[in-house]
Amino acid sequence: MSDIEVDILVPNQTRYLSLIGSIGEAIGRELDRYQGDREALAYHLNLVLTEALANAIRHAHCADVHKTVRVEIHVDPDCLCIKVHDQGQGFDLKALPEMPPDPCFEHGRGLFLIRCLMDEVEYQRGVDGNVLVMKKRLG
Amino acid sequence: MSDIEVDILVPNQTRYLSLIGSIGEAIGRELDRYQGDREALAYHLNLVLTEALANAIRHAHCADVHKTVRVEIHVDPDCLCIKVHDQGQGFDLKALPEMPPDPCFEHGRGLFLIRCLMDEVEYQRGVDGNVLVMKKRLG
Amino acid sequence: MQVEIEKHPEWMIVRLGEPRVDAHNSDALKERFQKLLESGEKRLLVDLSQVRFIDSSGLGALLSGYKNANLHQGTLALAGLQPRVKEMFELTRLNRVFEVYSSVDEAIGKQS
Amino acid sequence: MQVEIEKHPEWMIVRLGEPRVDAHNSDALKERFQKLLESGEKRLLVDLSQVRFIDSSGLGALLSGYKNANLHQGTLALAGLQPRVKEMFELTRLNRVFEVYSSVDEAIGKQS
Ligand SMILES: Nc1ncnc2c1ncn2[C@@H]1O[C@H](COP(=O)(O)OP(=O)(O)O)[C@@H](O)[C@H]1O
Ligand SMILES: Nc1ncnc2c1ncn2[C@@H]1O[C@H](COP(=O)(O)OP(=O)(O)O)[C@@H](O)[C@H]1O
Repeated sequence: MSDIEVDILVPNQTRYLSLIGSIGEAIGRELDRYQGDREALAYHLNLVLTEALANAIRHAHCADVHKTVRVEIHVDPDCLCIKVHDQGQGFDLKALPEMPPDPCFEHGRGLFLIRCLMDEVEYQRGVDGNVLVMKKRLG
Repeated sequence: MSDIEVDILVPNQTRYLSLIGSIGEAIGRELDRYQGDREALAYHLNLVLTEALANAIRHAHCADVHKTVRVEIHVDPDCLCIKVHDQGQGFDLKALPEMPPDPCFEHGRGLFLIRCLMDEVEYQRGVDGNVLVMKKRLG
Repeated sequence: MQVEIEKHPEWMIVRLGEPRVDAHNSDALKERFQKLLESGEKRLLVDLSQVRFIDSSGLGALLSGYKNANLHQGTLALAGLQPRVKEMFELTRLNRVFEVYSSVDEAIGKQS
Repeated sequence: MQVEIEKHPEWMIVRLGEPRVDAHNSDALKERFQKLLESGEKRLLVDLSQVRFIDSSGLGALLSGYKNANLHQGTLALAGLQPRVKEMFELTRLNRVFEVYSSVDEAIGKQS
């Protein structure tokens, strides 16, 4: 069990992005165990939650408003871990380029930003659903 | 199932009051279904979470830092419900006076404030633990 | 509890430097008042202008300082309450107990 | 997406009135740019000073406006980026694409 566990279920609608992002921001801002810039951490958690949730809502759940997205935020003494679950067809994270997309593309910067701002990012596919796991070291 | 469900586990330590309070505040501020003053709602949710959690930590769990407190925040279209669980000896909420305590007492204003700011407050005692249930109508 | 102390002819100004006073830091605040009163200060003016959140134990710490000041033939007054903090005093009717100034400047009689 | 439009000799200023641009409102912003360009505006200056949060789809909407402006022989420039918003442009290297002014006043050549 982690030190702090926050488990969230939210309808599959982009109007809730700001709610979940703000919860992440509140956690970042209050995380007194983090030695770095807590305001920056707060913003970055807001961003990665927003990006990952938007992907689950649109790419995995095809914007079906009757579906639900589950988000977990676990905090241990030296690591913060965010999991965003989806029940979609999945995708291959390793196949995505590590570089920022060419300026002529309007899309494709979500996972790039997540990788920039988090220390470890993994996408696990499973029969019961998939999960994007994003970790940030706090120590 | 509620529309939005946030389920939190946190160590039994007062240093986490601000974290949980801020999560409640973030939810209040982003709750676009609430017709009233959202900044006020945000502050009030921060307050009732802080009061209820502090009671669980100190009165029910006797400040034992190895225990854990569970908090649930559920949002339905017309109601926000907060549950704060404890594994203590319990107490009789109905026996507490409805009036603000006399100014000569330093304690005893937590549940008074919770009752002022929420629409329904109940304390349910059980064999597996107790729960303070606080509801706020959103409609 | 971060606190700044400033001596004025009429008041000892106690400036709370934290945005939040709750059950986590209210005991420290209470002790701080006690120490100041024991060291002979009689007129404490608590500047709450940086406090954006206060819970019932924060109110309790201020009340404890107030009662303690009275025991020492002194007083403890408040200044600079933000609107939501003020609401907490009003709901609990503690606004009737404390002498409350809109700002430190008002309390020490400066034009603002 | 709340937007205020203000005509200046050199620019059509598009002031975004929401603190957050994300996948929930970025499509509306994109359409707004499209309408302005279709109605004959050529030089859009987007004032981001009130935006404290932007995600990748917000960046995408601005990029869409920029490309569209180019197609119309016009341009789309940015002004008033808050530090964290600026960081998002830097990480994605989009700061090299847009003409960026520190403020609207700077862009329209006023002394500030
Ligand atoms: N949860 C997901 N389920 C299915 N596909 C996804 C998911 N997340 C991302 N993808 C795929 O990865 C691509 C890149 O995602 P991202 O970098 O966030 O950019 P964007 O969402 O703007 O396309 C998406 O276009 C989509 O094809
Ligand atoms: N979760 C709880 N478990 C046991 N007793 C409680 C709990 N919550 C409140 N109480 C009892 O109710 C009393 C009043 O609580 P409250 O109004 O919050 O004031 P205070 O905590 O300042 O005493 C407490 O002193 C305590 O005896």
